[in-house]
Amino acid sequence: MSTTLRLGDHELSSRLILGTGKYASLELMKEALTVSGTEMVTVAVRRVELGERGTGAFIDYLPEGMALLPNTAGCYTADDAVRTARLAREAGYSSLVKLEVIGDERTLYPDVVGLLEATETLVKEGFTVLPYTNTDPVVERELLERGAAAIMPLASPIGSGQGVSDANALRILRELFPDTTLIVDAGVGTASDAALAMELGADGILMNTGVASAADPVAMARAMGLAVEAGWLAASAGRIPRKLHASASSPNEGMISS
Amino acid sequence: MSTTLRLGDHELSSRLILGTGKYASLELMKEALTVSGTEMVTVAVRRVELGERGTGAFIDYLPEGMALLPNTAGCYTADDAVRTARLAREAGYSSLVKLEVIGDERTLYPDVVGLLEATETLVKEGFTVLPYTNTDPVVERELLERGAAAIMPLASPIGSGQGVSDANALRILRELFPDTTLIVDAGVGTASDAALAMELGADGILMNTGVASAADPVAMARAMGLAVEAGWLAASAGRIPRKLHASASSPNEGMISS
Amino acid sequence: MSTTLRLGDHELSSRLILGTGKYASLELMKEALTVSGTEMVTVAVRRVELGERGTGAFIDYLPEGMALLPNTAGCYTADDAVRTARLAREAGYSSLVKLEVIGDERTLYPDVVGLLEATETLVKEGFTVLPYTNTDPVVERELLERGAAAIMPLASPIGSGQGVSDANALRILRELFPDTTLIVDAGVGTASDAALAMELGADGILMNTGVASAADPVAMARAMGLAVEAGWLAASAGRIPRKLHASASSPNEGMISS
Amino acid sequence: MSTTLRLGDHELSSRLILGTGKYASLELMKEALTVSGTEMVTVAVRRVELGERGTGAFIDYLPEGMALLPNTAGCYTADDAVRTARLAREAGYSSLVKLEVIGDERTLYPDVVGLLEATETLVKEGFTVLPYTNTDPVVERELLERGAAAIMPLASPIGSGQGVSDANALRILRELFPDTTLIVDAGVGTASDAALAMELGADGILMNTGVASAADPVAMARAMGLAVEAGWLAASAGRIPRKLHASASSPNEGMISS
Amino acid sequence: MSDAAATVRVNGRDEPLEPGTRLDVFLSQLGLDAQRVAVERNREVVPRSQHGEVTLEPGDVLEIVAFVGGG
Amino acid sequence: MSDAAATVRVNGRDEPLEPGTRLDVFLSQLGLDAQRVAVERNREVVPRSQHGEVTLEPGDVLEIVAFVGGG
Amino acid sequence: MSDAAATVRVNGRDEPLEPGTRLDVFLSQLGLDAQRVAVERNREVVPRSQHGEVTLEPGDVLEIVAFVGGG
Amino acid sequence: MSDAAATVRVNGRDEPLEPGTRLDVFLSQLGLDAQRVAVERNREVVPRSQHGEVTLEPGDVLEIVAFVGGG
Repeated sequence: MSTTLRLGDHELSSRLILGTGKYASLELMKEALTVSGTEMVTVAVRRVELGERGTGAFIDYLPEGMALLPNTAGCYTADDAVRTARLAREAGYSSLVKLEVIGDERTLYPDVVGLLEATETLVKEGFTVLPYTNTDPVVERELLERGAAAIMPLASPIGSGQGVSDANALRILRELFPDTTLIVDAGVGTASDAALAMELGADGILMNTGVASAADPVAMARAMGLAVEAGWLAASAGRIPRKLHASASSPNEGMISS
Repeated sequence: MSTTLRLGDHELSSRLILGTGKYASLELMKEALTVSGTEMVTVAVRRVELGERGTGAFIDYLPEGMALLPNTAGCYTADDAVRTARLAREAGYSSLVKLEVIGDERTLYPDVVGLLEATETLVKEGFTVLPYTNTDPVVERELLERGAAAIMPLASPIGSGQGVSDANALRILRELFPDTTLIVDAGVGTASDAALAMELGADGILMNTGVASAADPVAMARAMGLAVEAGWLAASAGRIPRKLHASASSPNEGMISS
Repeated sequence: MSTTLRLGDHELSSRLILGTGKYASLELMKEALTVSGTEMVTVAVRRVELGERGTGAFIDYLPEGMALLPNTAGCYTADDAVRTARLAREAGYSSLVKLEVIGDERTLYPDVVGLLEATETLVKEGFTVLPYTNTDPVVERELLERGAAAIMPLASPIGSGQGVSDANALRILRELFPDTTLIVDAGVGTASDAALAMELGADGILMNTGVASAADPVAMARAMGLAVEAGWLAASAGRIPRKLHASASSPNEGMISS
Repeated sequence: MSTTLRLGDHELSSRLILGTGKYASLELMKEALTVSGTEMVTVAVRRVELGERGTGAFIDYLPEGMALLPNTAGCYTADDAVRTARLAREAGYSSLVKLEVIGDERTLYPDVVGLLEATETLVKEGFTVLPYTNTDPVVERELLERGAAAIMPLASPIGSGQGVSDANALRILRELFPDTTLIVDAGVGTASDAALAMELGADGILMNTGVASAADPVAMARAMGLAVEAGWLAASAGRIPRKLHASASSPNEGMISS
Repeated sequence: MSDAAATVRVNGRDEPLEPGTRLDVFLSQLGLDAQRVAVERNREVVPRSQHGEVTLEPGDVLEIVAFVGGG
Repeated sequence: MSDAAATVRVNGRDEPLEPGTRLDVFLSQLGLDAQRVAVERNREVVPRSQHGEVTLEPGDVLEIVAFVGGG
Repeated sequence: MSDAAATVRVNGRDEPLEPGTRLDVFLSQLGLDAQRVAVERNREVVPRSQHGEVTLEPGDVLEIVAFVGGG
Repeated sequence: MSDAAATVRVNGRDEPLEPGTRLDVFLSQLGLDAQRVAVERNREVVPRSQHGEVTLEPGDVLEIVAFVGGG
């Protein structure tokens, strides 16, 4: 089992990828990113504000050496997502993209038909496509057939904090695609959610709201970094089987006489 | 919120307490204890084997400076538990004891009547009593009234690996006894179980089988050490509320036009 | 497997026992009891209001032929519970009692020490004792050794609607005490909770708040009656094993050619 | 809230729809269908066996008046599903179809792209299309936009008995599509699963393996019929809220004095 | 001291007691139907069959209860 | 070339075809009850009402199906 | 009609355009650092290396974007 | 009866006892390091500091324990 996570050209020591949205301040973001141990962050692509100086401010607050994973968040059509991805490549000098084609405003579930189309287009253009998707194994297979570099199923809706809503679905994906990079993207609310997702077979976890909107984002960032590593180690360590009854951990022999 | 766990005279940086039973070898035990970061381990009290030299071997494999928490595992009466605790104090130069009075061989559930009696006796003799118990809040209160230094409810039966069987019960205990040291003792099977127990309000976790009987005890020991810290941090960080629907993490404004 | 539930001298066709507290009106209670199909209800013992006529009103609203199961709700000592049980026997011409010795006001968890004492006293006086208790198997055994006619563990705190908080605990009780009458008492909030409790091995369910405080108690009463029967039948029917993957229910052969 | 379930021209008193596959004998099937109370059953379309007389045998074992819901199980392309549906209409004199376009042999998950295409074609041809689908709300919306008469998300993989794998997903579907007929199709293993699915908002449940492959299909059929009704009633009855702590069901006043 | 001062404690309140009142009469005076209540006198249950044989004494402590709705 | 070689493909197998056989007759020869089966000929359903009007041609591909137990 | 009326659409708003303005100059006029933004012109990305070679035309539709915090 | 028959019970087994043996000597004869064990004599713990002051009697019941791995 590899101890690093390879995404595109990046070899990541931490299996936690953090978003950069929703922080109360850029200083807070910087500190949270730093303590989390993450080596890759997602960024959004948005129009610059004309007349405002300092569009670079955000980037300047990213810890040095941080790899960028631009997303196409907010795109509701394959076409918008493709154009946004191209702009992201131009902006960031890298062809890695977290591909989102959203199909519903309230749940932010993907539009899988548009997602498949955009994946196909971008792969042909040389992108390393990491598609945000549902947990449907047939959709995952079609994404992979179109050249997706990983599958990124949601644990639960983006920002919902519901954690792993369907553990069985993640188990199925891991079993059907044993050699595919599987990143759980969205829904993680606390450390145990992150550890559980890793134990179910994820190679990494991408999250934003769970950290950025916690009361103390820095503490939660650290917690998430530890939990992802804990879950990864636990998955590889071969846990004990669950039993209904007990099994003593101290010797049964050698008791003093009553 | 204190960043160390105080038990008796000990100020522990790690909130993980590990058992020392069931390891395939003492070398493996030593390595697992070391990587876990734990600073306190449980030990059992058993008759020495006459005619065998080297009764000290076990102790010699404990990492230097490790605090010892003797248990009364295997005792089925208050009297046996009290005698075992006294011998443990004599053997270990310390009055800390993990008090077990077992009531059932298959589930290893405590005999709470005997437990209350033994707690009362040992507290009067100056012991710092950490009683292994069920999750019943009335029992916990009576233990505390008799001077127990902490409550140590099980997450699920000893060695069962079922994890937190009754999350609600732990939430209730935390709320009823906000200032009491609460150690979850028994049942933890993997890292996410440990993180969850901490998030539910535990001050620490005591486990043995989950680490010692894992396929790779060293990896699991490290995982557990990280998970306990992750869960502790997450509990203090103030997690996001759970919502049914989604909440975008990238800005809704500034999209390119379709 | 018996199709009736025997409690004391009663042979009950319905395995649902309903409480009679908290209804908005006696008419509503009567209708709910009637549609539920229950044949036994719990009643409390309270001081009559002097100066008020018509103390019999409550009883007159019970459907004809309904068996009464007096409780000792509200008693915080073994002595109070014993006295209340004796008064109940005098009032009701029957020696059946749902024995409660409460140990905590917020959780209404039993005081198991007092419960054991009151059980012993009442059994010696010829009562058929049905003790409300926690899910601790050692406590259950001691109750049975003192002559309890059944064990009545809580699913979750009285009136909490949390349903089955600890499914594993109920499985353990069923396995340890295969021939004991096991009534799940307290915590059931909706029909699926009731069905689940029965599937886990309960012989019957006792509930009050889940029905009486539902928005529509009559509909919920009917739902609970059906759910208890459904769960009982399902438990006896031998459910299919859980599998990770799918298994087709239509034939794989005989498809038209593509 | 309607007390019958309308599907096409059928007004069904029972909200349970049963499959007819996998029974050990046709006699057993008939008895199970009868006791379940179901009024609609799914049937598959398969090539007749030439040289064998009595192709009608299966149909003759269906209880009188049973409505038929032909499926396209086993079809892996939209084209096969469309042709199978047309044959089903010809065979059964009815344009109701449970539309399956399968995308994966191990999980039997739908191929949503093919499903959307087949739905569009069949709706234009006048079919009442009930599509078996995943729990993705965007897919459901697109099915409805193409004229599907209901949505039929899986609870978990067909025949897996995992029950409701993702309760949150069903809650979301109910909330997003409050007026759409929602049938939970596949995965139900026992009565409490069925009751839970109804409580989460299903208008009906379609199942096969859970009944046909139970040790006692007749008992399980009865259990499922009751559980579906119980869950439906409970959903309409307005369950009590969940609370952490207890709430007494007997009066707090009027206790005898201690 | 006077007879007028004689009371029994009923359900936590003092009630006047005519000297020599039997329990069945006392219940009747309170408007209670003996078939529907149970009576404890000084911590001992008085069986219904003995209501006519028990004469209340000043200072007796009675608990008179009935069934009410409960769970 | 000879008439004897004429076949139709039925449910994936070749079956001999008498020239000029109508579908209703063909089904009857196969021992099938038309009320209980549905027939597709060359990927088009043949409605039951037209079984008497359709004459099978050599090389026709038929799918003849019925309902069976399924879920 | 006059040159003064010449505009390009930038991020959804009309901006005045000097005739013959090259993209690099235009960005500079807007106070933008070309190293930190990406530009799409009429739905095609203009690589940074070509900013100096592209002359804007009246009516061009530009999207000028940069990275911001997002998840 | 003879001195040779004198024993103490140690951890459930009879061990021969020289008359007048002190506990510290006895432990030493058993090859045990007093720093690593704890001793109970007739259900009372004998503190290590008193090992040299306690003389074993025939029929004494000793429990000699040490720490082992446990959870």
